[in-house]
Amino acid sequence: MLALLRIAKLVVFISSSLFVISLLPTHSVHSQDASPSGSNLGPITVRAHDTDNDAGGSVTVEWDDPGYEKMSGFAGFLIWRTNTLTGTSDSVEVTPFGTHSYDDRSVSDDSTYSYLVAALVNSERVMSAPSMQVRSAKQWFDSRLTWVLILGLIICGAVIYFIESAKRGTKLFLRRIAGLEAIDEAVGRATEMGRPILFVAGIQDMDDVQTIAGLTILGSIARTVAEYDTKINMPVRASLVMTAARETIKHAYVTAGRPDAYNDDMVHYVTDEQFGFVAAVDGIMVRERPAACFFLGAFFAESLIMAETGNSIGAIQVAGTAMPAQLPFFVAACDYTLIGEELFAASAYLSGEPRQLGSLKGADVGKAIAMIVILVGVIATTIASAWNSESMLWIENLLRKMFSTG
Amino acid sequence: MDSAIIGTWLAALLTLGIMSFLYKDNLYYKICEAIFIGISAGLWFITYFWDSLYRIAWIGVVHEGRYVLLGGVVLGVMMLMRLFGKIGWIARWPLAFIVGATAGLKMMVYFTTNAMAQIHGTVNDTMAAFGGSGLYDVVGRIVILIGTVTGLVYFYFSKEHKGLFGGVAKVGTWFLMITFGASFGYTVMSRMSLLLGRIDFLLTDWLKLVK
Amino acid sequence: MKRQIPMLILSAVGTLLVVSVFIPSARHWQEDASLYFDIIAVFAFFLGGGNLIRVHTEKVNRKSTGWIYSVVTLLGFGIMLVTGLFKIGNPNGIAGDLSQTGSYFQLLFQYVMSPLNSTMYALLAFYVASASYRAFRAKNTEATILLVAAFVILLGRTALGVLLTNWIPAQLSVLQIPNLAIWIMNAPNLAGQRAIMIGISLGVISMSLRLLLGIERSYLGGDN
Amino acid sequence: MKKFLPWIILVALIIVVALLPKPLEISPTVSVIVTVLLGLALTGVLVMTMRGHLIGRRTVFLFIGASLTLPFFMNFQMPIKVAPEVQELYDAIAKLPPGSKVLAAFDYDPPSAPELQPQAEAFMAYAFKHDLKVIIMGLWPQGPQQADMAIQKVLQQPAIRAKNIKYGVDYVNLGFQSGNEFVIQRMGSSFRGMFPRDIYNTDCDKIPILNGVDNFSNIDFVFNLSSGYPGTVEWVQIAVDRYGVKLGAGNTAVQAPSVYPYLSSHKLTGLAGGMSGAWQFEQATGEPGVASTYVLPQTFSHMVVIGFIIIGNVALFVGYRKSRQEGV
Repeated sequence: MLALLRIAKLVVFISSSLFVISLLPTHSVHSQDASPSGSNLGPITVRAHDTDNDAGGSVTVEWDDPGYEKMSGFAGFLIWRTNTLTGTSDSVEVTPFGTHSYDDRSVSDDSTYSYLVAALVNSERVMSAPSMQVRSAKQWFDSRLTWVLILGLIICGAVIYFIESAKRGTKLFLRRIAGLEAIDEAVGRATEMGRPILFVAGIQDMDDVQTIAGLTILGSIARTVAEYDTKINMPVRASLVMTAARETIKHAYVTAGRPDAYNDDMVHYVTDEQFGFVAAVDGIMVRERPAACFFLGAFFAESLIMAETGNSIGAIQVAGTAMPAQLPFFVAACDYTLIGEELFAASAYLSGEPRQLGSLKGADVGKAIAMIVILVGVIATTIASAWNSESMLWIENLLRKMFSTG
Repeated sequence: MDSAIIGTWLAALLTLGIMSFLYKDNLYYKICEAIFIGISAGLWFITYFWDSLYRIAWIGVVHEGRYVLLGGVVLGVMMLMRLFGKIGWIARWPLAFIVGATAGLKMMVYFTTNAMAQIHGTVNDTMAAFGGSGLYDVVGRIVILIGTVTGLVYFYFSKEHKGLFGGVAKVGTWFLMITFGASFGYTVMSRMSLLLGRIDFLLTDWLKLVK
Repeated sequence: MKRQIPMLILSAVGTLLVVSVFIPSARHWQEDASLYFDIIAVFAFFLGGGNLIRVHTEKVNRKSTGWIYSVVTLLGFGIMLVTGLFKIGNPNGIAGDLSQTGSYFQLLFQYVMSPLNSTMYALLAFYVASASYRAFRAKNTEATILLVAAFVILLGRTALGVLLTNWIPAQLSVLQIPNLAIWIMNAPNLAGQRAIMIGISLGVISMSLRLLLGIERSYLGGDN
Repeated sequence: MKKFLPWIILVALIIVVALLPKPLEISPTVSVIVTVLLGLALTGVLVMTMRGHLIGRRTVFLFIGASLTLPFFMNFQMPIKVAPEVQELYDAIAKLPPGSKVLAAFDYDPPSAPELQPQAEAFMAYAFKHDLKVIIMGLWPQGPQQADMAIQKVLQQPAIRAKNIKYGVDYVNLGFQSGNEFVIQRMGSSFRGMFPRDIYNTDCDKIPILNGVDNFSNIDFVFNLSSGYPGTVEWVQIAVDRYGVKLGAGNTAVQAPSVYPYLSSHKLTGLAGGMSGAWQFEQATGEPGVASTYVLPQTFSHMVVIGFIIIGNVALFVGYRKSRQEGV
């Protein structure tokens, strides 16, 4: 039965293909042996298959060029599609020089298709044989990301493992970070001098992780501020950050047992404009003369303008950002700088809570993996090229595959 | 008077006002700052209004029937509940949505484009180092290898920077210092051209002191 | 309850978006999430803009120091709102492009916003100079390394760098300052950048997990 | 009284500026004297710092301001040494016979204009004067506008006005096309496929300059002004590597180092990098423009910055030695 059905399908398919070919303008259709300018080029072979790792609705067509591209007057490849269920055909695309594959994104998962590719040479068309029938489908998993998933699971697993083990009371050692130890000192100094502290959580909105990192640190700082009864001034560049920062500070005041001392005006919106915000922050610095300035979040060119102004009023400055290009300016103009990863680790450090500290230990596992992979990769390559070792070559290729992200 | 002339004068006066801050905070700067804040906050609100609220939310939902966007509108309205004391706590829902989305999305983005790609780059570079290229390249790539690994050691939190490990971390900080110095030195000179543009505007377009 | 629901929303949204990376047909969730973000951000602006108006009107009402500047800010804000919302002076009327040439909105942008913006940006030239004077000093090993790297790159980008080391023979051209500068950019600088970037991404992962697992939640506020 | 001093100075300055002859130019002798004075002042700062008086930030600001402003009025020529890569760029363009078709890709936006606009102007002026036919396009949305600004400015020059440059015959602006490097790729087989109409919505078949232009083989030279992605790297990887065109580029200072490797491998025929590349290119093409007037201020300010760094370190070194001697 099944075989019969297949034969029937094949018949329908071949006849429809022939039908398509007959529809093409006859004067320009040539079979392979009648290629233009009398050259003896072989046939174009076409393969069509469902596009990998997509959400359906796309078929990939690939073909070999026996040499039409090198002929003078070559204008491209024409892709011709037949819907084998309905029998309708249409041209899909003319691809440019040097292209030998094409993703047809205008197909439906409910139909089957067959493709022809024609080389356009001097307004003549050299047709290929039709491809096998193909149907597009969606994939449930992007197989290119297999290694991303595996490595991701290992690192996340390590983080969660250390969080759990810290919860059970395993003691963890963490090295000191100078910038964090300075925070208490800075707040303390502001209290003594009776001056406010200034906090800037970067100039990005809540869709940047650095802003969120800045706010988590704000949580700890605000608690100290509440305990010491210092004033905090936080201008923000984005309204969402304003809302989030208010929640954070309010929570800190409640935790410190002084909810009455909290006031919404501690956080105020200025403007969304980058340099307008900077102009305002500079103004606040020279007029209110805060004793301590914190710049924790994502910063761009304004980093140095703010840090230098802060420096000129003699404030203790603690900065932290994951913007590599801005780090040098903070290092130059601030007393302490949290470099890259330290920004994200800071709130865990400050909280002192075992579970939070555990997560840092987990991230260290990731760093260890990175270092090991880099070293193993280099050693394997060296041996592979020096002694032609098959196994080392295998390791080298595996590593290349693991870390290529498509 | 020609509107362009008024415009040039206005622009020049504002330019001088901002520059006067270099001397010290003063009345002139404060006025410019106030104008800057007011105008720019208005400008951004208008841009958000037409681009997000009108074009995405209104056109998207009403004209294009993309009802999935209504979810965003609902969350947005919840945000406004902050204005009403009693049910203000509901504003935390959209906030939670945003923090969750940022954490989830950025975690994967950083993992693939930062971590994986940089490890891949380092392995690739250093692998190629032994592929028979000149001494210059080999040295460069070995330096990249040492720098990357020692730099990572510096960021290692759960081991004290003492003894051999501390020495390696020290080398790591040197590499970080080279990176910082390089970026700094790199930027210093290009910042000068920014100011040149402003001074040129003042001298040429406004004062007409320079041809 | 007031804390559990937000926590649940946060974890669910975050986890779904992590998963969506691996599932081709779920990738559009990411775009939807960022559109949601844009929409929420506009609504939030009503809070931010409201805050701006409130802070400054209060200053004016109380006649506190500098209240006159608050008047200027409010005026600027109002003018921009009116010209932008009603697209005053726009040759194509209300349907026209916001920054259409000739509209008041565009004029304000060109003659007020642009000069303010680029001048504030240009102040960097001054600050870069004063920071170099103070910070580029060989106080200790680290500072010396920073200084040397910065100086080589800086010289490599000026005519002086070329002049200083032109005498070095071609075989050793690597040591000429401009070439040295390129080498520093491409080798040790790149290594440092990579270490920083790998570190950052691991930091983001551990922080995101702390957020998704609900260990870190100070920004969600207290129970009231 | 002291409170009003800055205001008095300001008013005096305004009066002086109003009384100055316009345009103001100071003679070479005076220029040399001003330069020497500036140098002496810096030496003074050095001496002060060595004696332990750190100068304030305002003094540094004053030096930067002076070093950027005064040279605008100075009347002497800095010898401009054209770097080999800029010379290579000029030579490639100079070799083109009149009537050659040049594709100019403007891949930048206003923030990069200070560095790239002078290059754009010098290039357009040179092209118009030497009868090169220029086809403009952009992979960045604001690129074609920048091109238009450069052309409008260049067309004011009397020598070029006399040539009676016509749109559609001597140059055409195809506008922006989205798709980044895929645009270049697809232009490889058909320009019309990517740019069926020009920026004024005219059918490309009706534009004389585009007659017979259908892919890269009809183009004699590609000039790319780039400040990032997509830009010179993509043009090299596709237009040069796959279609073998000759490509020259102007880049921002920040972008330039990333394309240097292509110069040594001869995939890139010449490069002008940053502001210094801009004035060298102006010098080479004989089209002194904005960048050339920036030579002196830029060089002066660089010298002042380098001077301050040296002063800081000399002072530190002297102070260190002193404190050691006293300690012994």
